[in-house]
Amino acid sequence: MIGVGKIKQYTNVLDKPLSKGRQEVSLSGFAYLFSELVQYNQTQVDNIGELEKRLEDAGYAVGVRVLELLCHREKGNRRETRLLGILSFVHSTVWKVLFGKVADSLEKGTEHEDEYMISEKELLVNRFISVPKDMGSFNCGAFVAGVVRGVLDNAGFPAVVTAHFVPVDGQQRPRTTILIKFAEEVLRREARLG
Amino acid sequence: MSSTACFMIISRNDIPIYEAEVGTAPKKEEAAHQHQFILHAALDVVQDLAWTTSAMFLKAIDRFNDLVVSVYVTAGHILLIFVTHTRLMLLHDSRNDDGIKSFFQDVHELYIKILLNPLYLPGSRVTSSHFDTKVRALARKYL
Amino acid sequence: MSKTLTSLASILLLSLCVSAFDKGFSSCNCEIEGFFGNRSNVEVKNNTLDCVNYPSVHLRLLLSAVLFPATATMEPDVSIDTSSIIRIAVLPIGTIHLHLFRKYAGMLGRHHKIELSTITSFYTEHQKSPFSQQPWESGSLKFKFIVGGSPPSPWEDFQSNRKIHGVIGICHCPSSPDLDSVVEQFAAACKGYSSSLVQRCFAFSPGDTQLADGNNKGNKLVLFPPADQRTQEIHLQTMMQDIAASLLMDFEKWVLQAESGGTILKTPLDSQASLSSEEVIKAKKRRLGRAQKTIGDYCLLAGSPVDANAHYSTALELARLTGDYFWYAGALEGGVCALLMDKAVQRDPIIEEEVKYRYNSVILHYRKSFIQDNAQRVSPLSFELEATLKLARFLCRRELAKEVVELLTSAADGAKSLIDASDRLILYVEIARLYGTLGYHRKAAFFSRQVAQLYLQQENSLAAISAMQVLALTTKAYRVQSRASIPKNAVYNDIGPSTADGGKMHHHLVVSLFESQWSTLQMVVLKEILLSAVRAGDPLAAWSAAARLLRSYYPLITPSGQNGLASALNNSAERLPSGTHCADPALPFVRLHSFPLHPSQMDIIKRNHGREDWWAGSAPSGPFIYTPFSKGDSVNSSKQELVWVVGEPVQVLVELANPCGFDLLVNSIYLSVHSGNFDAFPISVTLPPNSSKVISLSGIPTKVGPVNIPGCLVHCFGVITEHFFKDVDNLLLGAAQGLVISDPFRCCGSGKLKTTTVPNITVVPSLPLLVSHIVGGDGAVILYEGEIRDLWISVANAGTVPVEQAHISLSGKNQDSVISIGYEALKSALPLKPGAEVTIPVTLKAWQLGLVDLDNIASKSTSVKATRPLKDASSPMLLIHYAGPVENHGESPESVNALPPGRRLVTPLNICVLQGLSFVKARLLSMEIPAHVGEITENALDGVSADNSSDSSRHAADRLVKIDPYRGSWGLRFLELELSNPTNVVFEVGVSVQLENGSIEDNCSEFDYPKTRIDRDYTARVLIPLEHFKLPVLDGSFLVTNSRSNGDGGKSASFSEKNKKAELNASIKNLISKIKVRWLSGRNSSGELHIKDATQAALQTSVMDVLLPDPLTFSFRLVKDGLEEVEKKDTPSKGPVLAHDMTPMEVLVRNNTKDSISMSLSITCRDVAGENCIEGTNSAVLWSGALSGMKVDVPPLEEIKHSFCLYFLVPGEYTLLAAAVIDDPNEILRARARSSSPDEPIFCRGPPYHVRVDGTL
Amino acid sequence: MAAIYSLYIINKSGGLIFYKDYGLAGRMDTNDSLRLASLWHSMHAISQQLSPISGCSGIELLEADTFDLHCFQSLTGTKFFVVSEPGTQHMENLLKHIYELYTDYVLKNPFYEMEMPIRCELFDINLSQAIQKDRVAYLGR
Amino acid sequence: MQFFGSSEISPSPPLPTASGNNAHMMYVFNRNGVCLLYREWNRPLRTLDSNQDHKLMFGLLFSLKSLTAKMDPSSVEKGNLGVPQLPGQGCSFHSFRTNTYKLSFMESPSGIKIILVTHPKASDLRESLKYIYNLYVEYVVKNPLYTPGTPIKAVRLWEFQSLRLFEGWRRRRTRERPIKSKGKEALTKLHPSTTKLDLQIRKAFPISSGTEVSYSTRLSINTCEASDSM
Repeated sequence: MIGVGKIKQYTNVLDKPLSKGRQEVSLSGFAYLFSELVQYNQTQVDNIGELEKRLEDAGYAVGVRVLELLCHREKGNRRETRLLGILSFVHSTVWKVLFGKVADSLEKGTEHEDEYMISEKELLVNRFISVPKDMGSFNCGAFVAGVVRGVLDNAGFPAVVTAHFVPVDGQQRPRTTILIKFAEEVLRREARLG
Repeated sequence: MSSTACFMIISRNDIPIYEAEVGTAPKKEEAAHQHQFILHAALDVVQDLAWTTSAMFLKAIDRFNDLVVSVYVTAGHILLIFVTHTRLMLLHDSRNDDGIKSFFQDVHELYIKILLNPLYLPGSRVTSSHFDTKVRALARKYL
Repeated sequence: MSKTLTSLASILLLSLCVSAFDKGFSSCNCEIEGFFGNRSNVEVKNNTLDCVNYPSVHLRLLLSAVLFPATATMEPDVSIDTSSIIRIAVLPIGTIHLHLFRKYAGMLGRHHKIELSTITSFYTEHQKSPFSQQPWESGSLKFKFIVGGSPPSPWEDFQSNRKIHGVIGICHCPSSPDLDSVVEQFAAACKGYSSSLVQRCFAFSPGDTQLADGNNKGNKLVLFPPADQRTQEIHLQTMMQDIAASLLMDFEKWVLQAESGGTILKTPLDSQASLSSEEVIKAKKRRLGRAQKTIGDYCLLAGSPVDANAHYSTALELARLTGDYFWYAGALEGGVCALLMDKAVQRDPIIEEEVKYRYNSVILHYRKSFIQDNAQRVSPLSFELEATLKLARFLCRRELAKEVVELLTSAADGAKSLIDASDRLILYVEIARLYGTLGYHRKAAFFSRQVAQLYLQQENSLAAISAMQVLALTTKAYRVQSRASIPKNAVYNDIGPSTADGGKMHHHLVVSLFESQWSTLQMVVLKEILLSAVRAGDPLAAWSAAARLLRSYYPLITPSGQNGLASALNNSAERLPSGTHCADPALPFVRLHSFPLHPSQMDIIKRNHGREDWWAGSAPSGPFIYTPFSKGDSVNSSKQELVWVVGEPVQVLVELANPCGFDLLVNSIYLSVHSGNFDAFPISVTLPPNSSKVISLSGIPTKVGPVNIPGCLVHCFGVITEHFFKDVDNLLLGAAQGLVISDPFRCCGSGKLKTTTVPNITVVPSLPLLVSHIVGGDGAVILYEGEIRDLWISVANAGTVPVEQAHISLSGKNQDSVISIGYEALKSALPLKPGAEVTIPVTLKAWQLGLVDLDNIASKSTSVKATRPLKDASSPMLLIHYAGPVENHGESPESVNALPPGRRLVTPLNICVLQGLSFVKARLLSMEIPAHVGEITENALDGVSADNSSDSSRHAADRLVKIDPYRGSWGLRFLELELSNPTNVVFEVGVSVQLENGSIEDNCSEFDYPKTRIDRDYTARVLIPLEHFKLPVLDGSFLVTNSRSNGDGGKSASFSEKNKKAELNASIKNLISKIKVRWLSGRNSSGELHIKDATQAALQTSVMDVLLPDPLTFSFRLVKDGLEEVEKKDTPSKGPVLAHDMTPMEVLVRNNTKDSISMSLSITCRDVAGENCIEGTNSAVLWSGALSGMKVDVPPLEEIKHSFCLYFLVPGEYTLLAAAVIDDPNEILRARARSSSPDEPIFCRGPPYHVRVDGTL
Repeated sequence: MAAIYSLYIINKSGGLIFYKDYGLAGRMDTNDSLRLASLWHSMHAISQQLSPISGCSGIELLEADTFDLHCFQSLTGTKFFVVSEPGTQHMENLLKHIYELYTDYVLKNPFYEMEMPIRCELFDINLSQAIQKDRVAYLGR
Repeated sequence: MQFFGSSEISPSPPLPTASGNNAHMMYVFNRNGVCLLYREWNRPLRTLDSNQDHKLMFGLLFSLKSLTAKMDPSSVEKGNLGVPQLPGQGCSFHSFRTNTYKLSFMESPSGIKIILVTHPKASDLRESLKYIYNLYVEYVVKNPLYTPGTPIKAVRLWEFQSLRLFEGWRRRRTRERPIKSKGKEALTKLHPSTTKLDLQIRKAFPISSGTEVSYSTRLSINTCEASDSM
């Protein structure tokens, strides 16, 4: 995930440098943390919808911060004002920083104009998670979806972002697809900006 | 000579989350209010302008009488807005532009640090006193 | 004169605005449009935002109500085609009511455009028209009705459209009967308008006489005979067409003479100084150009753009030549207008570019024409600005926002160099409107506020009113709008946490969270509103502003400031009629605390037609079961149902908070229920500073149906306001998310409370209501352990409906302590009429106190009498489910199909169990009462018979101490129970044993032993003989013998051990179950003692001895010779044994087992000292026959005798003992003797027999 | 002929939380496997008590006539044991590997309740792969 | 059930393969779980008293047997778990290993269980177990004095032999000790009935001195049929 701070103790957050520390955290450390996150939220809800919502919110908070940080760090203080720009930002920059790799694919929805899909063969958060049958189509990728939504929403592209399992023929594991459905105002603005 | 300047950080939903009168001029209540009103009005212009460029720093996007509004729109559409007197601008126009710009950039960094604080709820007021002092220091440095 | 008129008009317009406020914006909009018909406004209305139209209203207000010296150069809502609009003043004539005037003027307003084609009939061409290319079919004349008229502007020559070309008087005949005076007045009014070419006075609804003489009043007076709307419309239209036509003709005249005549046109801009020579020359030079321009203007007015264009172009030429920039610009403007009129049909980009280009030069030239010397007096600046505004309005579209903004910004820059305050005002208003049109609400609000501030610079109530209203327009942009301006549904539904972005609230939804917004601005705006409202003398507005300020920003206001606001509230309330409602709540903050549940006496339970036992499964507190992962909304699951009953008062707890620094007196607060089936009881509260209080609001549901409680109605600060719970919930939510500065309840030190949602409440028709009390002593029933007591519970129907169903059940702990309930008592009483009462008998049996609560009860037992005993949870509860009639007659019909619910009455039988007779320990005593030789045998023998023939002769005593028929001695085993009596009453303990043989024939053959009395604080022992339980025969059936006799069978042995144990336990159990220890206390209370386990422990060890007879029993007897023995039978006298006499005796050995036993028998005799007197040195007894080691075999269940003789030397007491060693005993014996090792011999010993030997002397 | 007959995982209190059968002959029903598991648990404990030397951690390998039983106990007391063909090699590694899989796909799975039967798709998949690999290795020998 | 009555067996000692072979304890149980013999050579850790210990050990073997019988993958149908099986019935096991010791186990058809607890590194000890069993048959079963099902007290010889077995190993681990010839005479004094197989044993083991003390057992004439009692 986001690089953890230097070992050196600072009296104050504001003194820490924002330099792109390439620190990485251990995967299993994260996995356990995430697992706890999910379990905690599980205790707070009484249906899957809420659980997804909570995970998404958790992700959203990450998204907000990641956006600001990365635009400052990676993009040299340029904002993304265009749809494709922000999408590729999510697909490449954000993914790279969060998951150490660029997302597998970024596609445009075929039937709907306002739908885009980021697909990942094995989402990092889902690597160790197998969802029990009785939870149906629940996908912990909701967290990542939340991150994406956080980034998009704060960059001024409000969208509904959901994570889905999409079975791939020839593999027994479905891949996770993050479906982004932009609000119409975004499309209108795109049209205006030409 | 005295300069009046009002600096604010406006959250995405147009709520000020930080405000500071960083002018050297003696503080006057209604003057401050006036500044804020101007800034509030300027938001309209910004929200259109912000989408025409990908640059963060938009200089002198609006003015009322002799007050000029400069804006720095972060990626998260947090506005760092800023009102100064033209007079001051006129005096040293050449380098003060980038003075303001670098001021904005530094404050932006500070803001990001604030944002990264997990205990800070994005979109809520910035109450950190360190932040305040640092911002004022920057203001003295650049403006 | 004109002054009064205009002020009148202003009032009228004011009323217009105000009315516009209460109506929705759009409605008032069209009204206004209709009123001052001008097209630009219509466009505005169409493309956005109500906010913009208001300034126009104001403007009129401002201009017509001459608040400023009428030196305004600039004009409101000017647009490019303003210069093609003919102005007509509309004046009220005579006395006319405002709204009538308004109505008539409105009718006029619809005719702001007259097609040229329609006026041909009225148009007569006197001479060659100067308007050669007049488009008769396409063209039109446009009018603008200036209500109340306006003073002549100094710039009339420059822009002819500023002239007022016509005057229309409006008079209402009934209110001004004298037409002559009307005519005079009209004439007088018209004097003010020298430039007017046409004057008409419309007199509406004249009487017949007036009609009669009206017609000869000349053509100026037009009478509108009363008719329906349409005809009047038509009449008016024709009138207007007539006016148009005559105007057109007048224009022609004017143009013709203007071409010929040589008047010098001047503007205030030209030096007013006496014409110096070069001035004159210059003027002369410029004259032609200016004339051309003016003619062009007239052409525009006459609606022929082409002519206008021609004239303008020449004018342009001339003006450029003469360097007359001002007029050049003017002509240019006119040209653009003409261009647009020509091609206005479609606005294509080319034209737009053209217009932009030309107007820029217009602006440029206006600026050029700035003359220094008279700058302080007049300046073309206002025209420049006007031009800018015109262009801006022309371009005003979202796409072109950037340019428009630039234009407006530059215009705004111009403001401060404007000389005339009213000009600045107009400028700002226009800018605001344009920004509004652009969708820049905040900009609009900003400039509106500028306007308001300009107003506020006047110490003038009218100005204040205008200011207030302008500010009211800005409130939306600043998000401080009053509730009144929000559509109701928004107030109800939209407010609510929407977790759209990361669980945060959408701010625009949360109206109540002002401080989460830009508080500085909002406070300023509200303060200004308050100020202006106070000045304008609008108490309600003032109150609401103060309320909003106080409620939303108390944390930001100093205590003194808060007090100031409070007094402001009170002051303005004084000037309001009592009972005024205001949409904006002030203090206190009201939040829903909780809905107290029904007291357990009146629980309500749904019942459905299907199940007869609807009470089943409706436990007092059933666990809430939900499927953890069911996709679906959890909303309804969280919202609980609540059922109220008609006519039964209910309570709702709400919490009030007063975070401010002053004492808050809430005159009255009560629930606001919009569904009118509930009447709430108001109460009044006072909240000290910074305090919160939980109060209970009560009320009575009156009609069946759902009840919806959105909030409370509060009468505070002299005004009634409605406080919605939702608002506060949002506020708290915001506080939780750090969006709001402070949580009013928290800062009042009230605890954090999860927001309780208002449950959806349904009111059901009145139900029966049972109340119960325990007959005699409502307190706890005090019982001793195991005590059995009857008590009566009386149940009364306090409701208004009879009880038709009822069912009693138990719940809670120790249910078994209730032995019986008199169901039938209740059943028989059904249906229980209202007011009827029935008593139900209940039999209780106190349970045993556990060791844990034993001591604390003991500690309490002293205080139990004094204080009401605590009803501990250990006592059971009586649940009475009951219900009224199935169909409720008389109630509202729609609730007939729904079955009225039943109810549950919970009657806790709070039983207080005192430690009663306590059981200390039980142990087994075995004693042997020696028998006398010879004496026992007979009754021993018929003791045998006595056993199975129960004759009445023998009394209980010796039945109790029963003699074993086969053993001579009275060998007894007693179970000794040691009981202590810690209480302070006397107990009597009686033991009763029931015999199994009795229980075979008649189950109740049990006899009890004399009662033992145990005094207080004493302990006593009770003996229970166990002899009765002996089995007659010792056989293997009882003892489980391990068949395989190999000693090393490890496991198998253990197995047999195991179920031997089981056997034993079983037998003990049924033994114990036969023993009952009952006690009887002084206070006619009786109970039973619980001794089972204790006795079991006691008997565990020696159960075999208790249950099984010995394998061998011995007994001695004297033998005489046969006959004596016979006669001895009937005289049962104990023949004394004499010393020095040979006494023949015999020992009887009986085999109690089922197989023969071979043994070696031996007999000894002891004296009192226990010395063996047969063997030994000084043997006091001589004997004949074998006494020891004789081998005998005893067949099963038989007895053998062995006779011998004794010769006692010394008289005294002797004891005979028989013993036997059993050779190779079988399993049974071994088991019986509990001999572990197989080979050790089994020794059987008989009981001692006493022999008294009398001396012979 | 497969090298591995079956795999058991027992939680620290002796409850069977995972059982998989690879062998062909002799299916066994759940009750039996449960009982076997708890039996093994106690045997394991007893074997520690019987150790002549301190520091005994229970049975590692049980050599029966027709099979070998390799057992691995994690520090938390979870026991993994495979029943394999007699003389099958490197079962310890296999067990260690399975233990890894367990920590990865079971313990990190938020929907897994500790000490409860393991129903994790991913675990099954990876496990079968591991077993497969092992088998291949076995056949290769 | 088959008899091990024949005295014609010629038990040959197994050549102990694994060096570093170290015996801790030896148990012999009969089918009823009576510990006929318990010897220990090296047992620093003793948690329970001996009785408990035997019980535990027997229980362990008992249930392990049923476990293995149940788990046996080769046989299709298996008896119910926990029902006691006849000796030799069902799949049994011959050893298990912990990190601290190795337990080798054999059960005779007559239900005699011989348990050897050795160093975990010890190799397959099935042969030695069988040998011990033979010794048991020879010198215990055939010992007239011995009443079956009772702990083996009298029969020094056999025990001594089996002891020797491990002594031998131990010695092999250290250094060979020279054989005292004194043992021979001792043996020749023996009762004729025992000499024969004793010679066998002599063949089997070099016997050191101080052992013939154990031969002061007076033999009584009456026979005991040990073999059918089990």
